[in-house]
Amino acid sequence: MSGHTAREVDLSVDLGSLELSNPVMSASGTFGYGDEDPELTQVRALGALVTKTVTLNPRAGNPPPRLCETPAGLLNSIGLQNVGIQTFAREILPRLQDLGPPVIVSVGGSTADDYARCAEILDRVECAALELNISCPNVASGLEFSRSPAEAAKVVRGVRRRTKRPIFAKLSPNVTDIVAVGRACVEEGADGLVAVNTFLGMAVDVEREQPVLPRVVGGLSGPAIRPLALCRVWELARCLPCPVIGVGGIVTARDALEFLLAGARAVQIGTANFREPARGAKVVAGLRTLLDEKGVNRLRDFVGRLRLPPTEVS
Amino acid sequence: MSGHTAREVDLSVDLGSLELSNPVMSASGTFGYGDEDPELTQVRALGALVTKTVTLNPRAGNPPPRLCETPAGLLNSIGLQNVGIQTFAREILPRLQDLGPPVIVSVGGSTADDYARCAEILDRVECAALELNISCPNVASGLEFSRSPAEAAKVVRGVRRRTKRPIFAKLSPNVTDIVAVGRACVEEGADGLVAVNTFLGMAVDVEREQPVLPRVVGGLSGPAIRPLALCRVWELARCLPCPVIGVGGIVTARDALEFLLAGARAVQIGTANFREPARGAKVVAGLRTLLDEKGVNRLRDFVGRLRLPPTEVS
Amino acid sequence: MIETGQGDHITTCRAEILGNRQVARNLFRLRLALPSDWGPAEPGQFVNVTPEPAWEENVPGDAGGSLLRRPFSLAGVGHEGNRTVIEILYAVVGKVTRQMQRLPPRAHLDVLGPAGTVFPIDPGAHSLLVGGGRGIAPLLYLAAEQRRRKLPFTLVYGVRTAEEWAPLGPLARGALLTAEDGSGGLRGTVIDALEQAPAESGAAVMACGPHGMLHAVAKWAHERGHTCWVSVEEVFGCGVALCGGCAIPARGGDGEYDRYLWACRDGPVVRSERIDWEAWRQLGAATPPAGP
Amino acid sequence: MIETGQGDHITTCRAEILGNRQVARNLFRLRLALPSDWGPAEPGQFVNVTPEPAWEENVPGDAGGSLLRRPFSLAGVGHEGNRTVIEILYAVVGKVTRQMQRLPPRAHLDVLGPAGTVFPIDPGAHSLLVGGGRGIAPLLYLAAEQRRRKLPFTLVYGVRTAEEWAPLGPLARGALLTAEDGSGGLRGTVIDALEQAPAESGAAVMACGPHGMLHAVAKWAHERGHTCWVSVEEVFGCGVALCGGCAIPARGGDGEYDRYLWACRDGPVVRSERIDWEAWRQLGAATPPAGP
Ligand SMILES: Cc1cc2nc3c(=O)[nH]c(=O)nc-3n(C[C@H](O)[C@H](O)[C@H](O)COP(=O)(O)OP(=O)(O)OC[C@H]3O[C@@H](n4cnc5c(N)ncnc54)[C@H](O)[C@@H]3O)c2cc1C
Ligand SMILES: Cc1cc2nc3c(=O)[nH]c(=O)nc-3n(C[C@H](O)[C@H](O)[C@H](O)COP(=O)(O)OP(=O)(O)OC[C@H]3O[C@@H](n4cnc5c(N)ncnc54)[C@H](O)[C@@H]3O)c2cc1C
Ligand SMILES: Cc1cc2nc3c(=O)[nH]c(=O)nc-3n(C[C@H](O)[C@H](O)[C@H](O)COP(=O)(O)O)c2cc1C
Ligand SMILES: Cc1cc2nc3c(=O)[nH]c(=O)nc-3n(C[C@H](O)[C@H](O)[C@H](O)COP(=O)(O)O)c2cc1C
Ligand code: FES
Ligand code: FES
Repeated sequence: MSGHTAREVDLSVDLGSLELSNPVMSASGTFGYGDEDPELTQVRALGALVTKTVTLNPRAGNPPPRLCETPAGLLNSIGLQNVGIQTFAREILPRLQDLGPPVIVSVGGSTADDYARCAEILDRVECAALELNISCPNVASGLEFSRSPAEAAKVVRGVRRRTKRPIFAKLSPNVTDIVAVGRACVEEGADGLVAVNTFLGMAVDVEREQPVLPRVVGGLSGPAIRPLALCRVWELARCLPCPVIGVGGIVTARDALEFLLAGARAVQIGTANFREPARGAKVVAGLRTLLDEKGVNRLRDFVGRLRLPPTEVS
Repeated sequence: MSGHTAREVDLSVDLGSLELSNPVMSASGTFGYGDEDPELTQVRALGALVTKTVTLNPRAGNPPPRLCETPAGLLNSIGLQNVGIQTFAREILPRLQDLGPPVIVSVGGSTADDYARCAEILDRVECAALELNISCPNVASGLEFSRSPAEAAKVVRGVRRRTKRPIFAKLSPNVTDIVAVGRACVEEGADGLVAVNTFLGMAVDVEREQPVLPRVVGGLSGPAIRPLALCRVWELARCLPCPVIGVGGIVTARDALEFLLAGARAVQIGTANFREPARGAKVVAGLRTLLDEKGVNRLRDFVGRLRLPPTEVS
Repeated sequence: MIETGQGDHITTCRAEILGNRQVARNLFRLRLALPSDWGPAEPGQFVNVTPEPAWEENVPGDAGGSLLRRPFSLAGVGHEGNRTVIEILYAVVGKVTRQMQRLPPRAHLDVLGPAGTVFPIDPGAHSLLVGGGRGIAPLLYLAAEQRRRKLPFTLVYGVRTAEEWAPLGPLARGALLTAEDGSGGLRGTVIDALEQAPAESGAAVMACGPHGMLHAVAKWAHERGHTCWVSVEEVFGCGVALCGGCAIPARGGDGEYDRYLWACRDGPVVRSERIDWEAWRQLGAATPPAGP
Repeated sequence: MIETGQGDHITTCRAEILGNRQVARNLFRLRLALPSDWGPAEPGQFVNVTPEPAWEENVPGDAGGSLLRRPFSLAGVGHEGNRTVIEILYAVVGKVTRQMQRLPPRAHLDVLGPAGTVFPIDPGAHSLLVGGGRGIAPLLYLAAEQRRRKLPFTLVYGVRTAEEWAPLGPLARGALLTAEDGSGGLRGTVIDALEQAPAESGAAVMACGPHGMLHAVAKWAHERGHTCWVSVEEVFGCGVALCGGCAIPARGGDGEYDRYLWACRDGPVVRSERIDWEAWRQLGAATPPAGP
């Protein structure tokens, strides 16, 4: 490993019209709204901050227990507990602007119209972009939008009409053909895709003979899903022209490089924050070192440069 | 834990017309053909033996590397290397009959007709049942059968016409609606469903900047996928009347109980065999102990007895 | 009465294990050395720990044996030389506590904290400190602190059987000990002991223990018009309000959003009236079985 | 010449670590105690090990730090008292070898083996035993065995730089040592050394090392009409022919099914003619980088 600090590497990337100083973001729902203990989380080091998902009306979230650790993974059933878009836009969002990184607001909803109305409200305040969470497995109808291209398209279309801000659609991996859903989003004007949200999973309490989570199923995240997430990102990046933001099980800078090589323009850190709230900052630092060691001066030149085998032998 | 050995627990289960002395099987492709070192694998203790997938013609399999360990998981790209059904039926299958457990032959193919022809050949020899691998991610068109109900139905229909033996269709989890695929299989006469095969995944060699697997994507197995597999099994068992055989990440008897509680009539042990070739036998022993501790005398009374929360709060 | 507040200097750091000994049936005391400027910490707060090696850059795909940290109440905080020394008392119930049990002196543990709310200290009241099973941990710290500040209190400590009692040292004096099976102390539960507490005590009740016990103590205090604070447990994801995993059914909030408290941020120490005990019980409160 | 065969008594068992010391730059020697009836093992065979605790029943969801075992060639087998003692030489290259490096004496390692094919021993030939880097391991066992049986051989041992040489003990005598950078022994590769081997030697060549070296040795032997056996590596899933993960491109099979050898069952020791060296190289043979 080279001894000198590698400040020179240009980590900036662009996601359509949105320029980031580096490609590392927080993943929605794993970093509070973004302003929890900025010193502990070192939020300032991030390329962008993604808020937890905000919905039109406040939501209580799901009953506990909401979490269950599984091998190298975490099953969650949070259920989008949040203060609602009004309170968020008025009280929380302004605070986030002072943290440093551009703020991407994650928006959720039960109908396409919910999303559109949130977009309208956000259009009147300051924020860098919208991430459309059409893939939450933990709320009624949360997944539906992202499980059919037509439904996904409807959400994006509604939002596109109400805002000029960049829109990123966050996709569910629980589908037969993620590219079809992604394509539908892009055709309706999404500026980029975020892949992936959590995988539908379940755990059983063998002593009590009941599901661990009261809603029975939850969403699996963490290193366990990394190979699965990476595969979805590669498929999307290969088939669609828009920026793809990779998320799923990323812990180290090396993990992030896997996604960047596979074509992700940026990455998000989720579950890893729970063990180390400053994980994102460490990944940024690690990227500098690793790219410098590789002799890469600009991350832009590196994205997607995975060499495929000469012939895919069947 | 109770001190006495718990021999009395009746572990027998039935899968339609096929009776098993216990619910633990080897998972296809993770136990050789079944006769590798019977002393090391303790194959005799198993409720049934599932062979590696056999195809109409011999197959060389995929180029190496074929494996990559991931967090709590294993990515594989074996590609159904096998001797072909003729050699298998003539030279290998007879040997397997002497091992003890009923032999379930896993059959793969590139067309629906391939499966039917294999079934025809197997109908003339001794075996307990057929498992239709319509869900292998590692061969061209391997997944296709299990990604659409219509294609899956076609395979099952063809096989059903050629054999009276029990047929189990092994499903892919890489779909939006696994129940729809399962239902299609059952409607065409499948006697049971096996869930799940591996999840599509990928790994990148960051040093070489190329995919670890020459075919780029592979199938993820092991404890990492357990919560995901369990969820699919629960969905199938809840929605369909036929026996479901659970597979995915099972290591201990406790893991097996999760699947049995969720409605699986039997379970298969795959990747865990690689660390401990006698894992299946240990799971059988562990089931006896755990069920005895619970005061369960007959496994049949236990299957599917998961208590659901009174109201599913959204 | 001083309101509970949140410690405001949470860090992650590598602690050295000074000692790790069994002190009662399935109860272990871990002593950890931290930098001198760690904290400040107060009774009621917790640390969130992991025995896993740090996630190094360049470790291919290493997820370690446990993904998440595990929370433990501070059972004591002191200073030795130029180091802060903290103590936790833990029961072995699962994966990580089993790992912890095997850690020898000089090994390391990664510590995030101090985090969470604190037990309020009312200098005017003779408080009742009530610990059940391993729930005694934070009350040992609180009692030691009250003792140091010469504030009156009575410690009530209940277990199922006498072998489970952690040694109380100087705090044993005047403490009311109960064992459910009558194998020592009073036969019965902490509620039976509370009936025997000094007449002047009780204006403030501080409790930690299994869900059923907490609920009973809260009811007991409520019926007598005492203020009751409880230290609660749920499965934690992060311990620092990032994940929303530690929800506890709440009462008395104003609106939909307030149906749950977050045990790591609004707690672990909360006023008993804030908790919807019945809803929580029905969900099967997460307090793990006290046995291994 | 005796054909390679498969050891037929493979077991899994818990071995006690007798010693675990660094013997050269990034090379460690691990000595393990096993039951006296373990094996029998022969030169060329390997063990497949995991430092993880046993998967106990009742451990909720514990997958351990590494899922799979890792294969290592036997570098020596002996008996001490009523125990079998085996030796492996390992380089630290990733997750499990890093864990292994930290194991103290008396700790345990789970050992599956002995498995795989053996180096054939031709009593009539003066054999050349060629090891590159950590590939020396199985040849140390073979050389010791040949020495014990008083069969003539020449040991050739190449490294990149002199600090990487494992001590050879009594086997050093007559050995041809090369360091690529000229920091000791001959400057150059094992091929340069082979040119200096005794004239009567070579009827049988046994080699283990990185892919490029093996290929070069195989070519060298082939050009001279010598029989060449190589010990090969691929990523292993099981080590005992259950998974089909250890495929190596083969030549000379009869039909589609024979396009790959299984390194764990058909190897690790195979005749060099059986390998399709070029196909394997293009796939980027799995031999891990020798450095850490
Ligand atoms: C604020 C707080 C303070 C705590 N203080 C102490 C203490 O001082 N001493 C002590 O022994 N224990 C304490 N606990 C409980 C302790 O965190 C759990 O026992 C520990 O997390 C179990 O980890 P494990 O890996 O050994 O068990 P696991 O294998 O994770 O689980 C074993 C059992 O414990 C339950 N469990 C897991 N995590 C938690 C959790 N965070 N809270 C409650 N139940 C859980 C599981 O549902 C399961 O039933 C505290 C918990 C909280 C939330
Ligand atoms: C039959 C056989 C005998 C061997 N004998 C020895 C020996 O005597 N001494 C020794 O130091 N090493 C030996 N090896 C190699 C040894 O198995 C690997 O170095 C070890 O598995 C790496 O484990 P890890 O967890 O530290 O690395 P990982 O984190 O798993 O991987 C690190 C690197 O090693 C590669 N790798 C992983 N597993 C294998 C494997 N099974 N074979 C080849 N490359 C692998 C990976 O692709 C990666 O590049 C042998 C391998 C085989 C197949
Ligand atoms: C506790 C928790 C809460 C989450 N909440 C949200 C959310 O509110 N909105 C959203 O889009 N994704 C949410 N996610 C999904 C993550 O943003 C991310 O897509 C997923 O966890 C995979 O990344 P990871 O493996 O790095 O965690 C949540 C994940 C977790 C673990
Ligand atoms: C190396 C390997 C080879 C496999 N080969 C087959 C196969 O030939 N046919 C098949 O139906 N499934 C195959 N599988 C899938 C397993 O049977 C099983 O469905 C999957 O691995 C999940 O179970 P596990 O997590 O217990 O391994 C294979 C899995 C692995 C890891
Ligand atoms: S544990 Fe994460 S918010 Fe409380
Ligand atoms: S390693 Fe599993 S077959 Fe060779």
